[in-house]
Order: sequence, then C-alpha cells, then structure tokens
Amino acid sequence: MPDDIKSPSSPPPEGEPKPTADKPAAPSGVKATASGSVQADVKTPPEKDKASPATAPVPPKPAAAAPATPQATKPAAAPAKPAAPAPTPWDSPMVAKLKAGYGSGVEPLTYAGQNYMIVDRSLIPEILQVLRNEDQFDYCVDITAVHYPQREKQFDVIWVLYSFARNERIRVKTQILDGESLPSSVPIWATANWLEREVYDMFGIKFDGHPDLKRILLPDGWKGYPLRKDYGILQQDNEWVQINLGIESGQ
Amino acid sequence: MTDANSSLSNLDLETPEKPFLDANELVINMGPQHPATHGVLRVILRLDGEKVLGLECVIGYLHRGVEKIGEHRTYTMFNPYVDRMDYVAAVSNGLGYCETVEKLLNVEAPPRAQHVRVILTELNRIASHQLWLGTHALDIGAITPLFYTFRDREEILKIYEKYCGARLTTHAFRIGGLQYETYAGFEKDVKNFLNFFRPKIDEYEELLTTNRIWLERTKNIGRISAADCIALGVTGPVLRASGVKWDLRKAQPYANYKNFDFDIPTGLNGDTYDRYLVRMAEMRQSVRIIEQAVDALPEGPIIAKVPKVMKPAAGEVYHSIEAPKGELGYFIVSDGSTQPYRVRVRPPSFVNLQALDVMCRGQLMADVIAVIGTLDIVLGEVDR
Amino acid sequence: MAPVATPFFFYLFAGIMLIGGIMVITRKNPVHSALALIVTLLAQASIYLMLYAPFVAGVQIILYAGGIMVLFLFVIMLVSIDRSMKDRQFNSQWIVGAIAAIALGGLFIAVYMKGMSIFPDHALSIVENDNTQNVATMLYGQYMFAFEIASLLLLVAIIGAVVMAKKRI
Amino acid sequence: MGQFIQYIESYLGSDQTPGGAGNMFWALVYIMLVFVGLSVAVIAMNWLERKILAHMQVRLGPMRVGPHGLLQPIADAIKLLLKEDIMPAEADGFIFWTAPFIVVLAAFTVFVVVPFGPTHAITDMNIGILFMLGVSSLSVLGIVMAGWASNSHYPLIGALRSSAQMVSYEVAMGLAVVSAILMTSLNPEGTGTLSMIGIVQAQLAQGEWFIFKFFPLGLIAFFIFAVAMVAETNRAPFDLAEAESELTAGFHTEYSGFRWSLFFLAEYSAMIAVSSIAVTLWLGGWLRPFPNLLSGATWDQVFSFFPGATFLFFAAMCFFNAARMPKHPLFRIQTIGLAGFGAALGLIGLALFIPVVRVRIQDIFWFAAKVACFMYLYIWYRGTFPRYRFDQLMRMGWKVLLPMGLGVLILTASVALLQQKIWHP
Repeated sequence: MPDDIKSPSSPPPEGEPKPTADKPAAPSGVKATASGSVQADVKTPPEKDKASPATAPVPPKPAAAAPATPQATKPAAAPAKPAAPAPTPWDSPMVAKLKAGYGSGVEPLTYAGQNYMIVDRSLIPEILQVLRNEDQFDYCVDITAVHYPQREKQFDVIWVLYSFARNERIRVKTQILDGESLPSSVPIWATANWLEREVYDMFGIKFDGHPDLKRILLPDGWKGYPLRKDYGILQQDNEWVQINLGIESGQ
Repeated sequence: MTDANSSLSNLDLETPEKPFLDANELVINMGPQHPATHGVLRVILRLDGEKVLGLECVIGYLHRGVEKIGEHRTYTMFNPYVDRMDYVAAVSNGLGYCETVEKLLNVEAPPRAQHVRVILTELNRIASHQLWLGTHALDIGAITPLFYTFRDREEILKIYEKYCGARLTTHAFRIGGLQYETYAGFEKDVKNFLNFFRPKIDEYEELLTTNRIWLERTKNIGRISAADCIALGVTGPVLRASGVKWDLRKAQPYANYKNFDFDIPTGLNGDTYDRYLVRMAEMRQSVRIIEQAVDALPEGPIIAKVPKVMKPAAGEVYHSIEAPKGELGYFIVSDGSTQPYRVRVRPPSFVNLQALDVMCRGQLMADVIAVIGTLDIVLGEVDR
Repeated sequence: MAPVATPFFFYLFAGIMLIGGIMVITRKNPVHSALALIVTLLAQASIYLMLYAPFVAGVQIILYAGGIMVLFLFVIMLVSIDRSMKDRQFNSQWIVGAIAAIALGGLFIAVYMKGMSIFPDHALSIVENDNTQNVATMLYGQYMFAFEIASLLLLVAIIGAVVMAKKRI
Repeated sequence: MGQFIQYIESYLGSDQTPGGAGNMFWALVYIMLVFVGLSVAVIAMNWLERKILAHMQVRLGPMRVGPHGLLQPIADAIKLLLKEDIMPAEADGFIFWTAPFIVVLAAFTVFVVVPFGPTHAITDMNIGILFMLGVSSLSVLGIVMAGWASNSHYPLIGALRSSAQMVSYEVAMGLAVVSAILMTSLNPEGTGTLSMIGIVQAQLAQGEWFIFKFFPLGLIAFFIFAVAMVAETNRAPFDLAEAESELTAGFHTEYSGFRWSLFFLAEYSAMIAVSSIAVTLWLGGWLRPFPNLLSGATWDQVFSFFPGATFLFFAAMCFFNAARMPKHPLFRIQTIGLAGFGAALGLIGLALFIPVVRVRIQDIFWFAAKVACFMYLYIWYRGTFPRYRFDQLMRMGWKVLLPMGLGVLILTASVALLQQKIWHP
C-alpha cells in the first residue's frame, strides 16, 4: 500500500478527475531549483469539493435541514437554526462491506457531512486493522477521548482516520467502561504512540501493548486525569506541587 | 502495510549495536532551557561520540490545559485561547476553530469574510515561515537571515496591528465571519507588502540556497521517507518535502481556497534542504494566493447571522485546516449547551515532533539542532 | 644575545622540571598528571633554549606540548576519571622499580664523578643564529638515511593505527 | 643614574629590535606598548564587530552608551569586572582558575616576535615563526583545561571539538607556512629564515609579496592559511567549539565575569596574532603597497601621507555624523562627545604628518591596516556563513586543505629549485 505514497506523482485514484485543467508552473512558482529537488506542479482542486467524495454519497435524507456539504457555496445568511440536526445513516460500499462482515457491531453514521462509525469495543482491533490494510486509511490523524461520567460506558474513544488514496476522512468511535483498556494501535500506525500517551495522560485510559505508556504532558508522578469531567478546572495535584515546586499551590 | 511497518520496525529505541572498544554511551540532556530547542523542549540524546543513537522528547513544560479550559468557556470566549497555542500562526488557529464551530452551528461565513480570512491566514503563513527560516538558519549558524526575516515579518505584523490592534495573538476572526471590517487602505497595504516582499524571498535565497555550507548542513540531513511520514502522521511542509503532494487546501478545501490558483510545491528527498525549499516555495505560493484574493475581494457583509448566545445542536465535528506547520484539526463535541462539551485540538507540531527520533537516528548531534529547526515546532502548540 | 643570569634560570627550569616530573607520577587524577607533564616539557624547552638550540625548543613546544599532549589529554578526558581515581596508584613491582632506580642513580653518580674523562671537552660554539639552517643541513645531508627511516617508521605506525581503528577498510 | 640614561639612549638610533640589541629597558617599553595597543585593539574590535555586524544585519548595534555606542566596550568591561565570579561546585578548582590565564598568556606571548616594522618588534628570534605557531598552539591547552575542569557536558564537548579542530588545522597551517618559508630562501646565498623580520625583508629583497610569488602557488598557500587561521581561532564558520545553538557557549559555558572576559580577550588577540602571521608571511608585513611598481622617493613620500590622511578621514566622518545628530538638548552631550572624538582623531592625524613621526609610524600603520582587513574579513564571515558541522570541518581540514598544502609545498619547492638551477644557475 505505501507504494502509492512513495511515488509522489502518481495521483490518488479518486478525487482528482481532471488533473491538468489549468496553466502549468506560473512564473511565481518555485524558482529555487538550484539543486533542483523541489518541483512545483499544478494540481487542480477536485471538481466536487465534497468532504467525502465519490465513495461516500451523502444521503440527503432527513429534512434537508443539514446541508450535506460543508463547503457548499450557499448564501451565507442561511438561517442558522436548523431544527436539531441528527446523525443520519452512512452508506457506502466500504461501509456495506464492513456491515456485512461485522453486522450490528458497526453503526455507520453521518453528521454535518462527516462520516463516522460507532464500533463495538470487541471489534476495535480488527476494524482498525481492516481499515488500515484493506481500506487504505493509512494516516491516523488523531486519537482522542470524551468522558461522559453519567453513562455506564464512561468513555468515548475516537480515532480520526484519513486515507490519502481516497481523500476521505472518517472517525471510528467506541465506548468503553472506566478502567477498561484498549489494544494499542501503535503497530498499525506509529503515530498512535504519542496520541495514545496523551489520551492516557488526560483520561487514564490504558492501551495494551503500547511500547512506552507513560504520561506525556503532565509530570510523571502526577495524580489524576485532568480531562475527565470530575476533575475540576482549578484542581491540581497539590502534593506533587508541594514536593516538586516547593510552593503551596500552583494557582 | 508490511512495507511501512518494516521500515518502522527498526525504530525502537534499543538499537542492538555492540559498542566498539567499550566506548561509553554518552547521554546528554538538551533543554528544556536551551537556545536551539525553540522553547521549552527537552530532548534526551543518547550519543556515541557525536553520533545520535536515539533520543527521547520530554514535553509538557508549557502545558496550560487549553482543552480543559475550552470545556469551561463558551464558544465565543474560547476563541482567543486558541491564538495562544501556535502563537506565531495565531490567525490560522483562529480560522480552524471558527470554521469548526461554524460547522457545528451550520452557518457559513460570507464571501467577503472568506476572502479576508484567506488573506490574513496566508499572510500568517508567510510570517510563520519567515520566523522558521530565521531561527532555523540561526540554529545552523547563519545569524543574518534572522534579522532579514524579522525586518520583513514586521510589515505583516503592522498590517495585523492596523486591522485588529494586536500583532501576534490577533483574535482576528469571529465565529461566523470577521471581527472587524477591514480598515481603509487594507488592500493597498497588502499589495504594497506583496510588492515589497517578493524580492525579499530572493534575498533570503541568495544568502542560503546555493551557499555551500548551507548545502552541506542541510542536504541528506534528517531524511524521512514518505511512508514513514504517513505512518508517523507527519503533515505539512515536512510531508510535502518527502514527496507527498498533499495539502488540505487542495485536498479538502476549506474557507474558499478552491477559488484560488496555486501550486503545491513538493520535494523529492525529504531532507532538510528540501523542506527549506518547500517552505520557500510556499511563501511564493502564498504571495500568489494573497494577490488573487486581494484582487477579487468582494463587497458584502463580513459576518453571517449567528445567534448571540451560541448553542449548537448536540453533535460532534472534526474539522482541520492546513496550518503553516501541518494539519491543524479541531474536534468539538457539543452537548447543546453554550459551552463545548469537549474540545480536542490536533496540533501539527505535536504529531510532527514525534518524527524527530526517526529523523535524527544516525545523524550527528549538530544535526539534531538542524532537524528540530526544520520540523518547525512551536512548543505552545505541542504542549497546549 | 648575551645570556642573563644563566645559573638562576637553569636551576629554576631544572627545578620546575623535577617538580613536574614528580607530580606526573604522584597525582591520582590522570588529567593532573598530564598537565604536570606539560609543565615538565615546557621547562625542558626552556633548557633547550639555554643550550642555544632554539629550533629544538620550538619543535618541542609545537609537537609535544601543543600537539601530542593535547591528544593525550583528549584521550584521558574520554576515559572515566572516577574509575581510574579508585585504582591503586602503585603496583606491587616496587622491588624492580627500586633496583632500577638505584642502578640509574649509580650511573648518574659515576658520570658525575668522572664526567670530564667520559665526555671530551669541546670548544663551545654558539650556533644560535643559524641553528635552524644547521639542523636542516645535518638532517637532509649527513643523516638523510636515518631521517628517511624515521619517516618510514612513522608511516608504518600510521597505517597500523588506521588498520586497528577501522573496523572495515 | 647617568649610566642608566646612557643605557636608555644607547638604543636610540639602533637598527635592531630592543631584544636584538639586548636593551632590557626598551624591551619593557615595547612590551608595554604592545600590551596596551593590543588591549585597545581588542576593545576597538569589540565595538567594530558589533557595529559592522549590526549594519550587515539591518540593525544599528549599540547606540546608547556614548555617541554611536563608542563607550559600549568600556561599559561592557566594567560590567564584566563587576560580575560575580561563579565556579561550578563540582569543578576542578585549580585547573578551572588557571585555564583562562593560560589562554591569555598564549595569545599575548605570541606578540613578542610580531614585527610591526623593521625595528618595531619586541625581539626578533631566528625561530620567530616557529615560536608563534608553537606558543599559539599552547592556547588549546587552556581550552581543553577549561572544558574539562568545568565538569559539565557542554564545555567538555566544546573543548574536545576545539582541541581536535585546532590540532588538525595546525597541520595544514604549518604546511602553508613552510611553503612561504621556502620562498625566503630564494636569495643568492640560498639560505632561508624563520625570523619574522627576515621573512619580510626577504619579500622586500625579492621585490614582491609572497602572495604573488610563483603565481598562483603563493596565493593558494595564502588561501590555505587564511582558511586554517579562521579554524584555528574558532571563529565563524568554524566556531563549532562555541556553537551557541548546540553547545550553549562551548568550553567557556561555565565561566562568568572576569574569567569569561579573559577568554574573550584571548580570542580576539589570537585573531590579531594569526592575522599578523598571514600579513607577515604573504602580505609583506610592514611594507607599503606596491613597493616594486611605484618605487622611488616621491612615491615613498606620497605613501607616507596615508596614515595621517586615514585618521583625518575618520575625523571627518565623526564630524559629519556629529553634524547629523538630532538638534535636541538630550543629544548635546553625544554630539559634543562625537565631535570631541573626531577632534582627537584629527589631532592624531595631523601629528602623523610631522616628518619625524611620519617616517617612524608608517610601517606600523601599514601593518595595522593589513591586519585590520583580516579583522574585517572575520566579521564578514560571521555575518554571512552558516556553521560547518564537525565532521565536515574535519573532512575539510584533512582531506582538502592538507593535500592542497602538501601539493603547494612540493610545487613551490620544485619551482624554486628549477628557478635556482635552470633560470638563474
């Protein structure tokens, strides 16, 4: 799969229907080619600027209140109060395939033109692997979490994935209990290393198989996970502050 | 997939190489107070002589809990906070945040606002690249470019100052459009700047591009392959210099970038020199974009109709823009109240910094400085 | 140039040399030893100067004090000082050392006692002004062969060092 | 007492250096003069470097202390002397304290043999150039000691880099020097010299500066030396030992106040020292420009007006800038100061027109002017070049400069031999 990436000139399979519709290298283009390793050539923006191109035809089903395409050049003064837009089902060949494979464990949805799927915790390692290997989601944009203390499964963990080949961005979301751990996705995407560390740092969610799971932004000995909802905004690890900074309070 | 992973399999910190003549490994701590780490970055280097065996970044010295603050402020109140992350490209941060909230609110900024946003963000991209060039050259030992770039960056900051009164943390945009109408003579100022700035890029390049020492210090230094870049999630000029022609402005156009004609410069080798050339070319492209935007600046309202008290419907949105340093993403969860339930910032510097270890393996200690410089990190954004 | 206070300077430099030499073998810290050795070498260069051999003195400073000793220091600094500080300074072969010292001392005394007869008295010729030229004539004339052999030896040493240091050539 | 005065007077009119004539009194006077002159030069260099660098970098540089920052070096000196002298707790005390003195000693002792004129040197040794190279190579000892004694990683690495660099470049430098010394032997007697004065006199006798001798051999040797001397003094683009972006400040990271200023002093006087070697060996030392083309008493006369004219030019510049000062009461002192400085320069300039002074001073003037060109080059390099990496620096020293030096040496020897044997048998 990385073969597509290594050759920069090979255009992504989709999202680039007409490669050369405009003028080549304008005079203000790259001049500094003294040793010539930078070339500027011209790429047309895709004709259709949907957030999810061809593969993901957005179903304009409910109420048409949610404009499907974020970049739609509509008059700006559109009324900003649509009646509580709700996520709509998301349909695409990829999703159909996943659905066929995993059944009810996967719930693909679209909201504000953005596709995501809620995946059962047990399916997470497999789905991520499949997305990476078969569906070319080779770039893990972000891993993060959201805390819902009132829910039974307290945490949403979200992977934001992007595929260079399809020019498509999706989110994978799962719900886990407090204290439950997740398999690390470092073997799938190396970038997950720090991102998972940050999630661990901020939420206390453990990732099994992570090579070096420790705090990243907060000091090592810190107690508590600041981005949990039960952690107050002024709260801090007073003990740590007193020991390490020698002051009563950091605030 | 196997390919990418095999290239990564030799990235683990323990390189099993037998030491020669019982040479002791030297562990050196760089930072957090160090002139070349661009802030409070701490790097722990494992050296064999001057050769880097591996390194570990220790970050968080500038952690201010921006994401936590976001949960306790209304959508409007949080807007100025994002400027404090990547403080050299504050306008880009603001743009990303505003657009994300606009998506949640389902509004769109009017065309005039979009144009001005593009102008200001691209000016900001130039300013950010200028600051990068100056400090990067300074790290490699050329002092003079720093003063040249700061002299010219000043002109951009003057435009900001005239527009919104602030120079660095501008808070230039409002959710739904702009904070202020442009001042009289804004177009003229911008055009003057472009005419002033175009020859200046040549001036920078004259000092460095063909300078033999510069070539020796940057060519083949800190190489990173496209596959590694993607696996490590590296974006922005670093990714492009490795040969991947990917720019969010083209791939998933936001604001109204699709109306403008510009190129994506890419490199071939993914080394420090290519990253330098890519950024220099990007400045020229930014000049092109600004020129088109100023010429086609439409009249009209500058802010869409947004409610005074913003209560986006419950839902979540991830939106990202091409900040000067790479993909800057915001993931905002709304629960229908006036405050975001969760704000997640996907900082380009943070993710790019992860590649430092890969890029520095086997290089010399002096190159670590060059590579930190070429990654163009801002610690305010890394630590948030 | 007329010599000034020759005995004074001779004893001064000779004393410095001796003290330096003793320091070399008594200091526990190898860096201190090396520095003491440098002092000794510099004092020696001064003695050469007093012997109207300025060229040798200059070479002594450039090569020994400025070059070789710097490399010595270089190596010593890379070695863990702490470990060598803990090592015992004197090894157990002090009997051999004592015998050697006594023998050398006897030799010195013998030379001192009948020095006049061993070394015939030359007429003192001060060749300060074309000292360098004389050294050159000797080296590249009379002792050409020896000089070249020395340079060959050095070449061999260099090649040997490269072979030893490089894992793969 | 009378005897003493006689002793003093006996030197006047001598055509030898005080050292050569064995006159201790005048030797001491010369030592004092050289020491004071050097210190003034370093102070001036400090100001000039900041000013010139600033103007290269679209800044103004020091402007507050005195007119155009003229008093800035003095303010800096006072600041440095008043600063606390900090010694790291784990440092090796004795070595830490002596290191800066060794560096300064090495840098200043070199000037014993620098010929500012045919008789204007403290002494003339017949191993002059060897002495200079030898003593200046001792400064590396001080640097190594400083780096090691600080007991800190950055100074240690800085010191190691610095010593490796200096030892390596000394080789190339020595080869370049030898090829210049070879040129001194191209006289009827066939004997060369190592004496600094002798080298300049050889250039005078042969009617050309060695930089033009056997073109381009002399030029190449000079080029090698010019590169090596920048590396020798640890200046940009070879300032790895004190690369602030990598090693904070290199070997003197842990030093402060007075001791730090000693390193500073040593660095600048070492720069002047190596420039003096270059000037003596290749640029004709104290000889005025074009001694062969524009020879004759008239030209001598014309060139002897240069020193005074230069000072008058600087004085005029001071007056011009004083006139351009803002006419504001707050600037009055500065204007007066600048005008006063100009007046002083003008007076010196006028004094230099007095025939007696003129004849005596012009050698020193030309020597200083040539050295000043090198000093300007140093600043220029610093403003222009990025820094080399250590392995690149070593590669350049060993793989480029050393073979070049060897080649030039062999070629020079061959050409000299051919010239002696064939063209002028």
